[in-house]
Amino acid sequence: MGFLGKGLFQGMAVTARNFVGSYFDKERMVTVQYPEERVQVPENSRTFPFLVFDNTADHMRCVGCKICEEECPPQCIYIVMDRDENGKPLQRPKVFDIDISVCMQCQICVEVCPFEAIKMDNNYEKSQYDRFDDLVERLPDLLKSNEYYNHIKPAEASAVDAKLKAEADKKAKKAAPAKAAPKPAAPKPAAAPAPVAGRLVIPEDAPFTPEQRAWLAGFLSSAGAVAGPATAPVESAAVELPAVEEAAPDTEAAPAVDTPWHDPGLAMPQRMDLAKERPLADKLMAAMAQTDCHACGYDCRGYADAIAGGAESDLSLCLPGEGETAGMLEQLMKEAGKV
Amino acid sequence: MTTAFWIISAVTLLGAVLAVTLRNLVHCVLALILFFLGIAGHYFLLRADFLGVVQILIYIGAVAVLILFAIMLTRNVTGTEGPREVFGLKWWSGAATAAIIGALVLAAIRRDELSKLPTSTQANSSVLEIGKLLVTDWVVPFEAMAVLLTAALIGAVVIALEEVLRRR
Amino acid sequence: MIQPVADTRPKGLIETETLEVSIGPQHPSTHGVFRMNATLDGETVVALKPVMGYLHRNHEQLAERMTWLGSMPYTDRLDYFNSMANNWAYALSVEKLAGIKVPERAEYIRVIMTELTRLLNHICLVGFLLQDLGAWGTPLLYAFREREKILDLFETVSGSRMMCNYFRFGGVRVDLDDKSLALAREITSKFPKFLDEFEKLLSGNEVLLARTQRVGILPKELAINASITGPMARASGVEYDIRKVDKYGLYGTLDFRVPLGEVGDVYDRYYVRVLEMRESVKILNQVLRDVPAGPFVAPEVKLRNFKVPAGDGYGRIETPKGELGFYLVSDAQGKLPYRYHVRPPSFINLTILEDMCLDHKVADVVIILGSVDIVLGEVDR
Amino acid sequence: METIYQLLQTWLPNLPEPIMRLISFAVPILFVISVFPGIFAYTTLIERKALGRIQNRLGPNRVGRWGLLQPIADGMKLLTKEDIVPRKADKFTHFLAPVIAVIPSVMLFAVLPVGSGLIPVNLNIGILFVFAISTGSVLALFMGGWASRNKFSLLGAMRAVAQVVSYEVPMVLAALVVVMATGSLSLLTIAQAQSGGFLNISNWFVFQPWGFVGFVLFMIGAMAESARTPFDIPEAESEIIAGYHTEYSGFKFALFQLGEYLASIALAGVTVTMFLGGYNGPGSHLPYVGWLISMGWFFSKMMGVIFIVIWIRGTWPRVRVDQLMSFAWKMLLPMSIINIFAAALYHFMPSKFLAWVVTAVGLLICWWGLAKLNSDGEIKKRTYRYAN
Repeated sequence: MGFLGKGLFQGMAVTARNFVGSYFDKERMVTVQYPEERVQVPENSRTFPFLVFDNTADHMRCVGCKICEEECPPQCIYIVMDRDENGKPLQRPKVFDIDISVCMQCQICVEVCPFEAIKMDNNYEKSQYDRFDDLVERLPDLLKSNEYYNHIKPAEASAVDAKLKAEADKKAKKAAPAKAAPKPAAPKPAAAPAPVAGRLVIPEDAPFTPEQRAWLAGFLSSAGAVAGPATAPVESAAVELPAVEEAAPDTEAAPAVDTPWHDPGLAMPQRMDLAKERPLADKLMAAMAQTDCHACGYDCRGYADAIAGGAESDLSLCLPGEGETAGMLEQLMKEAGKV
Repeated sequence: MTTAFWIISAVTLLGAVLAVTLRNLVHCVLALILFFLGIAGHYFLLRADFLGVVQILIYIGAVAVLILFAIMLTRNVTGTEGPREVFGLKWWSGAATAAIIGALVLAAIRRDELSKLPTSTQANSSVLEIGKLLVTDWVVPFEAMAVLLTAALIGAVVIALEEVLRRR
Repeated sequence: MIQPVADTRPKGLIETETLEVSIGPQHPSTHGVFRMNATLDGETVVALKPVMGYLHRNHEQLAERMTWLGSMPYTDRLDYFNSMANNWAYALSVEKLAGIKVPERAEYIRVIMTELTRLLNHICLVGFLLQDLGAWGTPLLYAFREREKILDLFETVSGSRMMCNYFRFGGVRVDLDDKSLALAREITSKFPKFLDEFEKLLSGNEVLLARTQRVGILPKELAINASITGPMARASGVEYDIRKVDKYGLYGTLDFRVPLGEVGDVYDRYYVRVLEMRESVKILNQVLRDVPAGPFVAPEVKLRNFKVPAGDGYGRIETPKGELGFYLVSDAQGKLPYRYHVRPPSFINLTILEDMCLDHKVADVVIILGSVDIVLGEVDR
Repeated sequence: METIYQLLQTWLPNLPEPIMRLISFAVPILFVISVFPGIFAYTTLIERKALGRIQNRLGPNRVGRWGLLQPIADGMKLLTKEDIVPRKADKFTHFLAPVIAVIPSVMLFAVLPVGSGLIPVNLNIGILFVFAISTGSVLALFMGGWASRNKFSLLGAMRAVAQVVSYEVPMVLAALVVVMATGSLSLLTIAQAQSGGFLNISNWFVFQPWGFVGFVLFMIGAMAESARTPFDIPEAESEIIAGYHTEYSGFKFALFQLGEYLASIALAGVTVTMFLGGYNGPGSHLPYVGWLISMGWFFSKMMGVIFIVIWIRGTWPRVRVDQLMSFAWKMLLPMSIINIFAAALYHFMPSKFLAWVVTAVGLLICWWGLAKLNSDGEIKKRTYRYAN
């Protein structure tokens, strides 16, 4: 073995080099003095989810479709859809809780969200004094602005913004020809009392044509940017506006004129009423929650067609529609004699 | 000096008494160590520094520690099992032995030869003198002791070796 | 309840009593909540029973209540040092079952990530082993310093340092951009230098040699019979590396060797891992040289409502700890796994702990356990 | 002590005799109990800082500038912690053990010559005193381990006793060469014997072959005696948690640490005195300022030895208990006996240069031979084969 102790002294030489090196070599001395200095976290870094809103907290992107609740592996998300006093869904969550003591930061909720509404934060300082309540993040804690999102994850957020803008432009293009067709139920779109409804954030002096203005109002409302105290009369007034109907996202499959019920703002009886004389697939579609959230794996049209065509036998897939939709679907299928 | 003598004597006696009366074996050994310390103190008082230090080194550092080591590995250290009476037959036989030895020592002291020995007031010379005596006048007993201890060492190795071989 | 083991050995001149010591579940070197009920004769171990299950989290049953994708982040938490490798094993099993073809770029990214994982696992294992040997954390902290660089890369790419959740069926979740590729190249090029220094600190150290050689020998036959896999089996001389056997992913086309030990003691297990790191660097150099462009995930795979045709399948890969396999059964519904079973290398490698520990000292038990390389998340699941 | 007494007699002859005695007792005692615990406190800081730097960390740096107040914070923390005594423990012994751990360690400093002519008590059997007292610490380890009624503590105590008793032997034999060379057991005489020569350096015993071997053996013995890595098996945390002080908390734990550190500081001081020239160094013989310079030399050498011990702690793994024993009995003991013969040979050879060369070569051959004898041929670096 050679000289006894050679390896020991070699080791001591290594530690001596590290001892001296720790004073001069940045590679060796990697300590960061935490509260004073902080490491710049990478953009991809993720901790806990938050909900994105545009402009003001009223305009959250989340529509309360419950996909994330369903997909969350540790089941740490709890959502209750907001409804007005008539039981009509308002396309936004009333309760959105994330128990961050259960959340395992897996990012699956972000991946499955079709509305780019939930994103991962990178704030890692979440220490609390209470083990229970303080570790449950409620809706107001979760809501963060798009600016914040852009700030923490510039590249990712700008890609998302671009994507949303492209979608919006596509909508606008589609909406424009629809607008051109004379609509009896649209006497004066620009004069629609949108600001009264508290949904519009488009300033009066913004350079929009009346058509664009109307479309934007509709888009914002249907994309979940619904204000708090929207009253029933205003809602029903808005129903009269075809602009709103056309503005629902992802309606390539079915032109707006064919599916007047395709408005998540409508209550179930109204929707069923609109689809009364239609074939089964349309009736089934009217029973859906009309969010096109893809929770079932299809959009609303697709799911209805699949059920009607027999490709899909599970009637409980519509998450935003909750029991109401499932019950109605079952009833319709029974009526059609297909169950 | 006499005050120191009385204090040290008291401590020594206390250690001795405790060593035979306590129930817990480990406490007994600790009391024994106190006794050894007292003896060492007496040596220091008599200006026999070397003997005092050797008393600590050998008796406390080695003997007492070995006793402790042996006791630690036995059962019933706390003395809660077994006969409880202190003044039993064993005690009396022990007391008789102690009395005989004590009488012998007393007789030796009474023969009055110890007081005739020259008293050393020079502490610094004790090591040198002891060393010289050990390799001149007392060389035969010294070597005999060495042989005895070596034999004991070899015996211990043999016993331990048997254990090692058995394990293989 | 663990029953005390009767001492049946022949009595010698010195009769000794045995001492039962429960090493763990709270103990500095049980690598988590693991317990060993050891019967000691002096310092020598005469019987030892591993007790596990303190970290049982019902992983398999949970997975059977969850979508196929939902289990992916849970596999991160099996062996929390190698989330990338666990991801791959699970993704591979599902891909096998669903017949998904993985794009070439994704295969490259997978190899890069898994070999980096192997580096960080082995380097930490050596660090922990030395910690168990009592080296006061110095090698461990050097190891952690290097591991940090790899973890930083993982965070840049996947968003998380340890719970990567990076693989998807048919590819990976996000692409590896050029910056990250450059970082990976830098790590790979600097690693051998660090390894040399590390070896200089350790491999010649007489104390380490004396402590680890001829300690905890696992004979080749026993290793095969107990279905030991990974570096542990290879340290005992078993030629078994799934990268060579199955040639999954790109491994059929890559040039690398599999180091084999002769004795099967702790030192061999240590050194085989060091050599494996060098081979991993070799693999990384080849892979990083020619990463092709292309899609990083198979486009036909849906994220939601992913369905797997009925049937069963077993996918396995060579994780740093050994063969990690997932046995999956899909029923007609296809939405959830009907049966989900993990073959965890740590657990199976741990089964022969007693055979290796008998007649060794307590101090050896600790390093033998350290050389098995267990992660309790994977043992208990 | 005597020096101060004489100084008082010359400077303040009017002082009453008892007061003079009292002062001459009190000054060294105060010196020992104030300076060395301070050194202990800052040794812990230096150790943590140095280990940190060896491991590429910063070490404590939060309490005060460069963490200078860290020892005080540590002490306060330990003082305010709950004192836990296991229910089944032997309460009295459990309480006594940490106290006994400190006393011998403090007593060791009584015979250390910290400067030219500066020694608290010039005991003529200094070295023997050191060995006698340092065995006392093993009692504390034993009592602590046994009284805790914890199996890990008991294992730790067993290891501690076996280790300290074993390493005492080679350590004493290693110190014997110095005694042979100086003909005295007094540490002051030994230190004086190493003065003179080139810059007060060339006469240090460590520059003789036997002195160097003795130094190495004594260092190893001292490290084992004070349970420092790689011989820290009585408290090997990866094996038996914390050994004999597993069940100690709060200030009792601090006392154990204090005793252990003081012992290793004192043994470093003894090592310096015996082999590294003690307080001798350039300038230590100068009049008027010599005592100060010599004190500086002593303490800096002592800290140097302590630093080497820390450095070793940061580098080497721990040995196993049986290897520890066989190392003591099969390597150190024969080597120390051979070293005694080497020292005798050196003493009786006519030419000092020839003696130096002959003993150096002889000792090297013996070391190599012993290493060969003791290695069972199985421990070596290996070569590995690859499957394709």
